[in-house]
Amino acid sequence: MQNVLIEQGFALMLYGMGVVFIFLTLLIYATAGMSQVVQRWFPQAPEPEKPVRKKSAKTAVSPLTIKIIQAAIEQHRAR
Amino acid sequence: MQNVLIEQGFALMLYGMGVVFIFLTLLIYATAGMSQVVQRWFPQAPEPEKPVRKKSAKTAVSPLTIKIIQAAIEQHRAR
Amino acid sequence: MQNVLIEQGFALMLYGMGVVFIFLTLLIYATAGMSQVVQRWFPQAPEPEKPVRKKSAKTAVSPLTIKIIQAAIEQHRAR
Amino acid sequence: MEELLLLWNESGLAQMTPGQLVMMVVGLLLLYLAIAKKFEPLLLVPIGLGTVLVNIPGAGFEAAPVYDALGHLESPGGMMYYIYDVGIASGMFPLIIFMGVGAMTDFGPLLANPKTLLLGAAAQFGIFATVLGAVSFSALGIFDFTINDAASIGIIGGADGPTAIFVTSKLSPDILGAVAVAAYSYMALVPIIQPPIMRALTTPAERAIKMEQLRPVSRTEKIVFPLLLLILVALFLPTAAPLLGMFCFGNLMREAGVVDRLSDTAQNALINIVTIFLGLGVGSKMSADKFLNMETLGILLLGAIAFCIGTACGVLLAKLMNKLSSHPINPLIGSAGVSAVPMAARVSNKVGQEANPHNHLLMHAMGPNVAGVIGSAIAAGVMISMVNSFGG
Amino acid sequence: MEELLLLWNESGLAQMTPGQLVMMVVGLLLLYLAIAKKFEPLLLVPIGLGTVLVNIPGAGFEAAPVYDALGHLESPGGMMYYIYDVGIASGMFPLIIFMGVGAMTDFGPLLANPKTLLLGAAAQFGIFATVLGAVSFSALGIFDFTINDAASIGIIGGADGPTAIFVTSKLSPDILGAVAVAAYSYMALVPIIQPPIMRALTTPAERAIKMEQLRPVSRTEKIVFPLLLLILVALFLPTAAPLLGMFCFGNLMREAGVVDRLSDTAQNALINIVTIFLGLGVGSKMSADKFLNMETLGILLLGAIAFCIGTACGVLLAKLMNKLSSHPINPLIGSAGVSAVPMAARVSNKVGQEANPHNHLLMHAMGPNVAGVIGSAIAAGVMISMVNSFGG
Amino acid sequence: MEELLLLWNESGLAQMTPGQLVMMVVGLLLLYLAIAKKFEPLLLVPIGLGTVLVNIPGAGFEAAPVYDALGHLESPGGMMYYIYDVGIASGMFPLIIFMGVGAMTDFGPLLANPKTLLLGAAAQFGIFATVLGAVSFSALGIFDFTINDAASIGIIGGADGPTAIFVTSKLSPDILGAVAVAAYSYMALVPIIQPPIMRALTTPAERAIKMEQLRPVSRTEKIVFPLLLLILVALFLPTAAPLLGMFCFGNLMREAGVVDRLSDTAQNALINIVTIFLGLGVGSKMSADKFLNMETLGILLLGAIAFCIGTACGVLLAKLMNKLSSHPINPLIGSAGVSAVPMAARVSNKVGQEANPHNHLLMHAMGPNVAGVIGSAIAAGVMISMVNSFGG
Ligand code: NA
Ligand code: NA
Ligand code: NA
Repeated sequence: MQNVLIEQGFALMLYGMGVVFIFLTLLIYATAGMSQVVQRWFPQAPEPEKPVRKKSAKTAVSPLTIKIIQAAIEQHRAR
Repeated sequence: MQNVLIEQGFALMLYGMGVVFIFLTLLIYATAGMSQVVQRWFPQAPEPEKPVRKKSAKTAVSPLTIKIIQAAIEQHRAR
Repeated sequence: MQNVLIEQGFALMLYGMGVVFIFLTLLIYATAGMSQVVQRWFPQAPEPEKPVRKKSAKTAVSPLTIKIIQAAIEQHRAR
Repeated sequence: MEELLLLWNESGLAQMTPGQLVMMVVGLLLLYLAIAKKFEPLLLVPIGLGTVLVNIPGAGFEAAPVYDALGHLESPGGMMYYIYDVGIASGMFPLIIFMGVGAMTDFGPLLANPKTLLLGAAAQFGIFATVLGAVSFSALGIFDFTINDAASIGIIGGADGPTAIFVTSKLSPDILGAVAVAAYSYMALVPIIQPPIMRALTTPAERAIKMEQLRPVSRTEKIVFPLLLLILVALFLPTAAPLLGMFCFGNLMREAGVVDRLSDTAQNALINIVTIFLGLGVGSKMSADKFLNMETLGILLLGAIAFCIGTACGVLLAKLMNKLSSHPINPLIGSAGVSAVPMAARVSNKVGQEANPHNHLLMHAMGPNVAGVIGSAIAAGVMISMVNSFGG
Repeated sequence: MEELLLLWNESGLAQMTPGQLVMMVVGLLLLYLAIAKKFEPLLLVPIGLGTVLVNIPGAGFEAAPVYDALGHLESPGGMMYYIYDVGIASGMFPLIIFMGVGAMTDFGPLLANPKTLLLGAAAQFGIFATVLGAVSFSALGIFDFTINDAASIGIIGGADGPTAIFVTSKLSPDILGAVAVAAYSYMALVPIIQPPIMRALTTPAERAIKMEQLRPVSRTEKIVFPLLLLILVALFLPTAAPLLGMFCFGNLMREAGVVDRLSDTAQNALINIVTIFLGLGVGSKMSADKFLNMETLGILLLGAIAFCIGTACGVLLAKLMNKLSSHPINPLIGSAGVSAVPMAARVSNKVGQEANPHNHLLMHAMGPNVAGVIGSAIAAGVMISMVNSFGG
Repeated sequence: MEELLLLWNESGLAQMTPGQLVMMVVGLLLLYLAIAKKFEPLLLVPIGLGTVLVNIPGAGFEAAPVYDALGHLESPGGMMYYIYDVGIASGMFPLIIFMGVGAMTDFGPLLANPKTLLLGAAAQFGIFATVLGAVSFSALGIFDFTINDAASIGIIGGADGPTAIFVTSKLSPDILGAVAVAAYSYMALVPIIQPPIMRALTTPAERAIKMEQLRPVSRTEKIVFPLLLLILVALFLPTAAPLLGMFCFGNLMREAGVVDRLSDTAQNALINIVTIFLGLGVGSKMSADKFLNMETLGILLLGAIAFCIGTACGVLLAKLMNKLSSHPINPLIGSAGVSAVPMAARVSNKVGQEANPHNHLLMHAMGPNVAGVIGSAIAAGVMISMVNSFGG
């Protein structure tokens, strides 16, 4: 019984770590290749509007809010 | 079999379109009547505060935000 | 039958009100004691940042919004 | 041709029973009260619309799903069936709402003046007096209420929607519609029901009493209180644990200060979602056979009585406490003990200002107000366990 | 050693069938259309990803839970199984989305010019003509569509996602994937499908017609309308009550003005949550055996026809109304009757401005546009009840 | 009189077992750690409170619903029962949380330097070493762990809450409470556990290594990456598809740029709602009989070991890579491979700045950090499928 358990533990470790390493190595090459392909065939400026999008993704600040603020500034500057 | 199918298709089209037209025609008269009744017996200015409500419904800008902004403007004007 | 019903009603009232009063009286003393203990052994300024937290809890105004506002003010003052 | 017949037979006109027609009018009336008169609209709009939907003949909103012998779904159930089954029969919806209410509750005023908990207890007398009233009606053969019905009717006096729905869905689901409607309607009517009683039981001098400024309460106290309450419940009244456990959980998330994003969701997105479906689910019990009977009149009548008695007891105990206590206590804050947060507290403040324009009772009334929520949750726990023991 | 074998046998490469491979490519294609071409991304992103997931061999996303004799859970079901079972088979997800759509819909333009409801009716002809087309294909032995399939295919012409999903999940769930994909794809293609038809059926003079300014609509009218619609549905077409009931509920919450927090949640957090899972659930029907067959081609073909016929009928009726009516009616607003809110209305506006740069048809087209939603929901109700009666 | 007896018998004092008392204290301790010490409060507050609730004697939070012979509901189940049954036994809650985590994850740093994926692999050695440790303890008769338990304990080393809960709920639900508590506690303790190990295994010179500025990553790469990952999972490791599929789905919604409203909901309202219930559901496994035994001590002990080994392996591989690679690699970023996002990356940055105040490793450490999430999800997939094969 115990031996079975130990064996199973070893099997898990051996094949588990094996799979993790093989898979992630594969992923490294796939990712590197993908990046190359994208950069060569689908070049694109590292998105500029992204920061804004990120923000709006992280928090509840709608474009409207910003419009309101600017409006507020305008109207005040007007005075 | 096929004939049954075709028949059923015709039935669907005939009664389906019929019902759709009858119902929506009914709805036209009901709506028109309703509007008349409301305008005569329950007159009301086309809601003014609605735009604000709409905005607040569409986006996450709470009255508080606006207060804060105004406050910000005030405080700054104070300087 | 009816008598049973009445009896049960009385029982509910008697024990119900009893439990409510006993429990809440207990809670009064427990709370008072707790407050004493906290005030003596874990003194603390009645939280200052709470109002802000409350607001942010009640409404969708993220710190970011406020930052943006301040930024807006700054930038404008700069002009 | 038979298609035309089919369509006619399936039309509402052909199938509508008088009862359904009346119930639709009831639903529209609830919507009118909610929208035009602002009667607790958050609940009464969904309940009213649910009432209309569930009484549409042949729409099958209440239909249970049908499975074949092998357990495969033959025809799915109606929307209302699923909502009621998943959210109300299980008790989940009222509990989630109670969590959200906890996350919206500030125990500060109560902690600053814990004595006001007693007022929250006194006001619950309305619950039990009404139970007695209900069984008496039965004994007199006027209405036919079981002890379960009586308990559910009494809880209307708790002036706390989720508590009333929770208790009724456990003890007598058939009258859930009437009980919920009564509870929310009377909560909306608090500004009309309470003031006369408050004035009748107090002297102008009493109403003008100024109370001492409440002491500031530290954040630690606010964090410890919900845990303290939860522990006492665990030790002495486990049957109240579901309601008060979730209530304390919500309040702890609010005060902890480290899980604000959970607290925000609990008091916004989550409670709103559940409120929509809770209302529809309650509406699903507003069918003609369940609602259109003398019992409903009895429920509405007894519910009103419960509110009045609760209000009176709160005020009277406050008068007494004012006599006995060294610190002045304005009896008007007693009426807030019925809960109906925050309306009842506002009423205390308003009536107080009639007597003394410079008197601000709102914060003082918030103590008994939230105490009333705890009080009725405890009453709910006692009643559920005792009534179940009667049953057995 | 056998572990290596096990891992290999469990790997996708070893188990993948050609069909699954193709379906994964289909899923990626949908994602490409959604992200790069902005084809209704809110639905096609979840559907596309769901398609990829459900076709991963051995991942068991569709597996049903296994219970032992005593009813204890032996192995839980897959995610897709639960999503489909809870949300789509029950019909809940489309109904909740419809509630959210109602909360986002402004009936103002329709109320200002109710006649435009007729355009919403005419455009539904695409639905029924397509049903007839589908059964004809069957009769001719080209495809093998039952009357249930035919109805589900026709509803694609309704240009309304949740309605199409609701009908198909009730009448012929096996083609849900194809129908939903067709419906959303063609809704995204409205700016390409409609203009040629619109130009072909109208003269430059007609396209340049200016319409009169719409009258302002009072808040009361906006509140009463959803109730009026709901009552008419209850009286004449109960089978359309689930869809239109929820739609009216959402719209009432929007206009009531007293439950804005519920309305906000219905049109944001709630509809977003349900959209995510609805998309995944639809994707769960995109398995090779269900999607990779001639029928799917037929569905895509017929769906396109439905859109075209609907557009044409809308424009033609608008032409006729313009002839008969005292007030000028620009025929271009007729095409908006297919719904596909708000894209179709924008198309009307755009084509109109080509003919007359100073002509703003958007608001005028919103009337038929929302009328189209009502129209297809009614068509859905009729078809569900009639088809079920055929079945019996 | 018997009522008094009844109330007493139902009181917690009368029924409370010593075990329940201890567990309540454990629950309060977790709340203290979460609130006062900020130990992963988002999860530990709900877990702690759930622990208190589920150990209230007679409150019936865990009770299963009772149905009569006809399948009608006789008494509904307790809240915890429903939460666990619906959300955790089905695996839905961890998957939804993983989707939200995906929507919050920025793969930019990883894409800029994919080699760091290896560090995410190395750190998973802690998982498997711990599995071996657990079975050894069993073999030595010190603890009694099955291979299922061992796998669940090992996954603690993944330093990823939802992954640990997902695996444990599938392989050995009885120890879910202990495993989840260990996982979240140690994630909170990362700033205390890791630095000594990191310093012990690196020279000051190594810790001071400056890394090259990461290249900017285009939006297209960020959109394609989750799909690439998903395809590789589909091809080679379907058993990891549920976790990684939802993770990629969330990340795709984030990066697509066309479904921001879905992405926002996934990382706010939805994940918050699920977090509340996931925590309560985990708490439901914190009953005395399941938690108060030697095994729990073993789990806590082994979990700590797993973290340490994972940290060490990450650092050591980073040292090796630094030796072999042409570009300098600061070994401190290796420890971030255990995931525990973003705490572990912050720790790398902090320890790095001790050695060189001008050294900013945060972005460089984010690569291994998110790689660790992928790594442990893969490890989870392998373990679930292998352990199930053992079982059969
Ligand atoms: Na109360
Ligand atoms: Na339509
Ligand atoms: Na990890």
